[in-house]
Amino acid sequence: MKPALDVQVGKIRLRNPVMTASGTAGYGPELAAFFDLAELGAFVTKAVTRQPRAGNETPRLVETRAGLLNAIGLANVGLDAFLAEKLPWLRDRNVPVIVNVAGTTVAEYVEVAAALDAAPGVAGIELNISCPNVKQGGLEFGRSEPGLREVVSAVRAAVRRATLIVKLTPNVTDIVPLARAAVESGAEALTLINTLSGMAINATKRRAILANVSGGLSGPAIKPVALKMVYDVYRNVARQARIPIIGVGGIQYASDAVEFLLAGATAVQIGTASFVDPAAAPAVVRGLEQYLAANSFARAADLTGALES
Amino acid sequence: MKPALDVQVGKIRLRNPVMTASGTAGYGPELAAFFDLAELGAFVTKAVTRQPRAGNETPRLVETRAGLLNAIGLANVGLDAFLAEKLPWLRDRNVPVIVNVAGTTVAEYVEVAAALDAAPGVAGIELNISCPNVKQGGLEFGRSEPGLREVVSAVRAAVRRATLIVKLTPNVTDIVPLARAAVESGAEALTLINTLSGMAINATKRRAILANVSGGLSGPAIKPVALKMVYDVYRNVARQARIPIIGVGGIQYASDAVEFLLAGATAVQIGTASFVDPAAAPAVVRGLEQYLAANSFARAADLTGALES
Amino acid sequence: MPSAAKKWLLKILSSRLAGDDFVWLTLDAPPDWQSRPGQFVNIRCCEPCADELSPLSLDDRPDAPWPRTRGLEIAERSTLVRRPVSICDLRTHPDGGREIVLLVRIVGPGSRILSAKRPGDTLDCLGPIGNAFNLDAPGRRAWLIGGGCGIAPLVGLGRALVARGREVTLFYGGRDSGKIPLSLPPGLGPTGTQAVPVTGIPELGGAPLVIATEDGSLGVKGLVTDALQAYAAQTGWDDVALFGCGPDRMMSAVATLVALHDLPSCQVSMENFMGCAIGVCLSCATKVRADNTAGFVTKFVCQDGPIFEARDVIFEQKWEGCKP
Amino acid sequence: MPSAAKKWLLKILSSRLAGDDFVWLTLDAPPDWQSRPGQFVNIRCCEPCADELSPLSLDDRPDAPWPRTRGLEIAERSTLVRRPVSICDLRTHPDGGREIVLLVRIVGPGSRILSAKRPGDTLDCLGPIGNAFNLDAPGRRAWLIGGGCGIAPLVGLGRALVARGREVTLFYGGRDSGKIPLSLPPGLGPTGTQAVPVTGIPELGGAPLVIATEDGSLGVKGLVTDALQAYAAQTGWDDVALFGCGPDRMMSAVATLVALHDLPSCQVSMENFMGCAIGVCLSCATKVRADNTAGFVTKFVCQDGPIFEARDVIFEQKWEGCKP
Ligand SMILES: Cc1cc2nc3c(=O)[nH]c(=O)nc-3n(C[C@H](O)[C@H](O)[C@H](O)COP(=O)(O)OP(=O)(O)OC[C@H]3O[C@@H](n4cnc5c(N)ncnc54)[C@H](O)[C@@H]3O)c2cc1C
Ligand SMILES: Cc1cc2nc3c(=O)[nH]c(=O)nc-3n(C[C@H](O)[C@H](O)[C@H](O)COP(=O)(O)OP(=O)(O)OC[C@H]3O[C@@H](n4cnc5c(N)ncnc54)[C@H](O)[C@@H]3O)c2cc1C
Ligand SMILES: Cc1cc2nc3c(=O)[nH]c(=O)nc-3n(C[C@H](O)[C@H](O)[C@H](O)COP(=O)(O)O)c2cc1C
Ligand SMILES: Cc1cc2nc3c(=O)[nH]c(=O)nc-3n(C[C@H](O)[C@H](O)[C@H](O)COP(=O)(O)O)c2cc1C
Ligand code: FES
Ligand code: FES
Repeated sequence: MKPALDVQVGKIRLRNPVMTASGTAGYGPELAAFFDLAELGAFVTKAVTRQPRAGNETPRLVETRAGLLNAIGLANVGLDAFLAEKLPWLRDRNVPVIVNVAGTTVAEYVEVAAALDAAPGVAGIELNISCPNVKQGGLEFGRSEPGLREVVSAVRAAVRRATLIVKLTPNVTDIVPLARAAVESGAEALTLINTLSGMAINATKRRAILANVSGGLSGPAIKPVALKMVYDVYRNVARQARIPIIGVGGIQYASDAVEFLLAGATAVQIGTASFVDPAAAPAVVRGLEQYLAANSFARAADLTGALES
Repeated sequence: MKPALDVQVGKIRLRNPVMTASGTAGYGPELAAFFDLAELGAFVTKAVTRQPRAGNETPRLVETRAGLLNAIGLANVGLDAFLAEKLPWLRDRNVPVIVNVAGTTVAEYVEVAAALDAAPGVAGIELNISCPNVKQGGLEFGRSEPGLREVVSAVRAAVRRATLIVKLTPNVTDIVPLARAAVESGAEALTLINTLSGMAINATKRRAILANVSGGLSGPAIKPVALKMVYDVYRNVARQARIPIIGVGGIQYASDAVEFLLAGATAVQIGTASFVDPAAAPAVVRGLEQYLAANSFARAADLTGALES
Repeated sequence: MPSAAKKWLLKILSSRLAGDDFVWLTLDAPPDWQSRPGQFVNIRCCEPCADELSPLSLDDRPDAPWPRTRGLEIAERSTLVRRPVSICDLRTHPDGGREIVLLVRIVGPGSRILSAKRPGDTLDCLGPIGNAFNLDAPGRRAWLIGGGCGIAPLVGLGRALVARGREVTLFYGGRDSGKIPLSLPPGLGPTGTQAVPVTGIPELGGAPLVIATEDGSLGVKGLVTDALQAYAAQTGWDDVALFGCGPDRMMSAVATLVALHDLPSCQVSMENFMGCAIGVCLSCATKVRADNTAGFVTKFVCQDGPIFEARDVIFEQKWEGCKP
Repeated sequence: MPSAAKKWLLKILSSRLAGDDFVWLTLDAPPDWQSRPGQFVNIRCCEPCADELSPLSLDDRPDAPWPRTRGLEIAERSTLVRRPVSICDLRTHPDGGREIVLLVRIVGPGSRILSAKRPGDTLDCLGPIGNAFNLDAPGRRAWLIGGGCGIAPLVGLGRALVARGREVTLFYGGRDSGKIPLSLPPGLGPTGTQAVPVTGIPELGGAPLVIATEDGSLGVKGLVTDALQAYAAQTGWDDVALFGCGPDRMMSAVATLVALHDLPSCQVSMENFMGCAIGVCLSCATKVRADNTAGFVTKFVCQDGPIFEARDVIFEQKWEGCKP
């Protein structure tokens, strides 16, 4: 018997547990040249902000050992262009669309989220709270509990239809209380993790390689860190609260995805790996199906948290 | 002209900026089979605790992409055996000896540090505060400012002769205030970073690979994270306070060491790389000397913080 | 604009080291392969490539059957992201087949892996990527300017322009004579301030080449722009279209000459760090002049380029990364 | 106890694939090389090894001259830590030189890299590491028990014991016949519950081998301990010394037989994840029975082992990592 791959994330039924990760899959057409987006569990867009953003100066990206360091700077077309030019194409692709939302004030988050919630074809809103909170002196919303509660509750009040997902940053002393705060403030699912803060230097030129000096580390290098956070949040928050976790960080092959599910994730996202192979996500779907069959699991959902101890 | 490699860390004059990292070089004899320890700037021992510790169950170590995840569990011979059996050999090696100290209560830190301070041949004490604070419910000393201040001040009062170094954990929301707290509490130098919290899973066996489930990530994978923290602490604390930083995390080649010096470190430690090549540290010393000569630097110390912007 | 690129496993037909640190590779072009001068491929540099795994090896392809892990993660022997390489030429064999020619400068792990590939190995390539040189740019004479591995896209471009009846001259700038990956006729030497076109270079299909070396060991002593000016001093700047590929510094110097002599067209191949080359990572941003308040709009080298009109580009010279 | 190991760059003399997934490697032993049966080397698995870099390649040796980075970090094609491999044998050629024999099972990236090495390549090895089998253990008869690549150290051990006049028998357990890396005489088949020693296997220098396969396709059907018991049923347990190398599970089963038949000595080669193999990382902890309150002391496989008396070891069977 073919294993059942579908899983539930908030109000969204996913065909399978594999999504793209925000910022690594554009708005859809780019990857659609390589596979049918309907093969995905969900498609997650690049962050959308109120106004279009040009992003940081280049260099914006550099390779490190088994990782990538990026400081793209939330370059995006802005809310209006997203709704007018990007969403219509995406919503016809027969795949749940999750829009990643960023901002620097609570009002901006709320405005963007509300507009997306009202737009047909947006199944989920993923709050990227790893953005500097300009009102609180630049510390990211996601790195302080009050900041997180404020932004999530405010967005919660504005979002009626779409599933509200909160994406957590790993750059914190303890991710558990922040995950709990997100859930208490109304998150229907948690995505973890965003990138780790990092830096690269060119010894010969004696300069930081990124124009922005520092950036976010992604890719296989960070997988152990992401796995641990998924595991901790699952055991301490998500399992009891029955809130699904979307695991992300260094997933390249189906085995990586299985590891995240075992640690407690209900779904996974493929980020940097899509740069290596634009069709990495559907390959993970196929590998996952093989794994389930080979190990006699009837449903992908049965893997969630199924780590033996 | 040959560049001058020597640097100053607290009261210790180092022949060159390259040390071993705690826990990756044993107590000395093991590496001495591969090179003369006097080629090092300093030798840093495995953590010493009051009582001998057997450490965690095995598996204690696993390789990840460009990294190692360890949960050795502070296995060590204990203070008495260190003083009686290990130190006498080390102190005759013509290299400054820095002893890494760990504990689970303030009293244990103080007792061990005081005994080491009184022992001839101990040039420095490096406080490993990434240990669970049993009195404060297991949160590591190094992850809360009060915990850090308490242990560092208490040890400060007990250490008269040796240079007091505090080694910070990267698993915090913002390392800068913790670095500042360490300096304000009397640290004469800061080592950063210790390992990142992480986990590895065997998908086939559906088990955590480490017996301890989670462990600390080291090696090239974490280098960008370590560089960023050195940079931040240098710019925000160490430069003004004139407190040297000892950079550690993923250094394998001389180029890596140069990058840490440019980011703001005065010296560096070689950890995981010694597993790959037991003579990695002296090779870094030679490469550093070549770099200085090729780039017309008269002194290694001139590299500290010399990043162009 | 979605990429028209596909993923191909291309078989290597030949590999030849050249100059101090270059390798020429030819790949078997599939029947439906279509590419134009200026486009590039993005190559996964791993050893061995997934598809070359012998039956003995552990199968770590993403879709390999289970179980395939053994306790440790599979540490792949590869660079993480792909490496962009220009399509140097697309040639037809005498036997009717076609081959894609690449010219790679060995500068780091990815290019080193490529240089170790042997005939019969396959390369995992995304391509063809990007726009292409406009072959109909005005000008009877076409001057092609390259530095280092920037010569790569100019080879096929030169052939295509010759086929269209243009009078093609190539200009190549390098540090010293050892850096030139072409089969030069014997007996060449310094020419000081004189631009002396060299003919009969097989790789260039007959187009003459003017060489500049920084140390003066071969051709004009100086930069490629010095060679260009010396040549123009002999032939004038009339009816010339420029095409260039090289580091920002070089392209920006060329752009200055273009402005000075008011040339109608100068197409340059730009570069930047490519995270994906399919338009999703937004790494390869380049500023193109525009009539808005910022004075520019952001274009992406991998999708909107790599070819731009020099006069449109704001050369920031911040990233001199990939063509050292 | 500090390691007597040194770092060597050993030249590969030959490489030969065997069984489904093994490779035999022979390395040129330097004149001052000394090793004893049971010791191992710790091999840096990288491609190409630092010392093999062609002059074309970027030099990323730790002590390479400056400058050598080019903006990106050098992503090495290697596993991170070294891989431990037993010294299978140390043989003298007819021409007087000596060669180190390794037998490697291809299970992951490191061993795959080793299997791709060619004669003339060099291997960066630390060694010889660890204690060694005690060749003077009491017992006229020596039974050597191995599973999978656990046969490796037994080859040289067998030769050494034969040279000391012992009557040596090897026992090999594997999943199926395809897993056996030895040149077996043709025509062998299942022997059911009968232990039938096979002679004339060149790799073993004449010592007879009793085979067990789990699927019964060759020799005794069952585990190596079944073969052992079948053989003992024919010859008795008298005057026997055991020597073993294999997964914890197998060694622990052997230890049970040892206790049951009260054998004076059974030396087993233990394993665990080796971060360093020089005694500094403390990964390879093994519990050895002791008369203290805990009931054990911690020993380290890389320095105190890998050879232990089976009766001393607390087999935890937690790490069945490296010999799948
Ligand atoms: C559109 C385009 C076409 C190119 N065509 C050619 C060509 O025909 N022949 C040729 O030899 N080289 C070409 N390059 C340059 C080539 O991509 C780099 O030399 C190569 O990526 C180096 O990789 P490495 O691993 O060998 O070295 P590394 O040590 O990894 O890098 C060396 C330099 O190459 C740059 N680089 C590395 N990865 C990338 C990447 N993904 N994208 C952009 N730059 C990168 C680095 O920033 C660094 O400055 C081209 C680059 C671009 C952008
Ligand atoms: C003392 C000792 C002697 C050995 N002798 C031999 C031998 O003669 N022939 C042989 O084929 N194998 C031998 N092994 C096992 C061999 O070390 C592993 O098969 C090899 O490390 C696998 O590496 P890999 O990269 O190919 O596979 P991976 O996929 O990296 O690992 C496969 C398995 O090997 C284990 N392994 C990986 N790295 C290490 C390490 N550094 N230390 C210990 N285990 C590791 C992993 O835990 C995993 O279970 C020996 C192991 C030990 C401890
Ligand atoms: C180039 C790049 C751009 C990214 N942009 C975003 C973004 O806009 N919003 C967001 O929430 N995460 C963003 N991320 C983070 C990823 O979604 C993901 O959380 C992270 O890369 C870890 O996953 P990976 O290791 O699979 O890449 C970005 C990552 C990369 C590499
Ligand atoms: C096996 C192992 C044991 C370690 N033990 C200690 C320790 O006892 N005390 C300590 O402060 N740090 C310890 N560390 C951390 C290292 O000193 C160092 O901070 C970390 O590994 C990062 O450096 P690296 O990437 O060069 O290894 C240990 C690291 C490893 C890998
Ligand atoms: S390289 Fe990723 S958008 Fe151009
Ligand atoms: S392997 Fe490191 S102590 Fe034994």
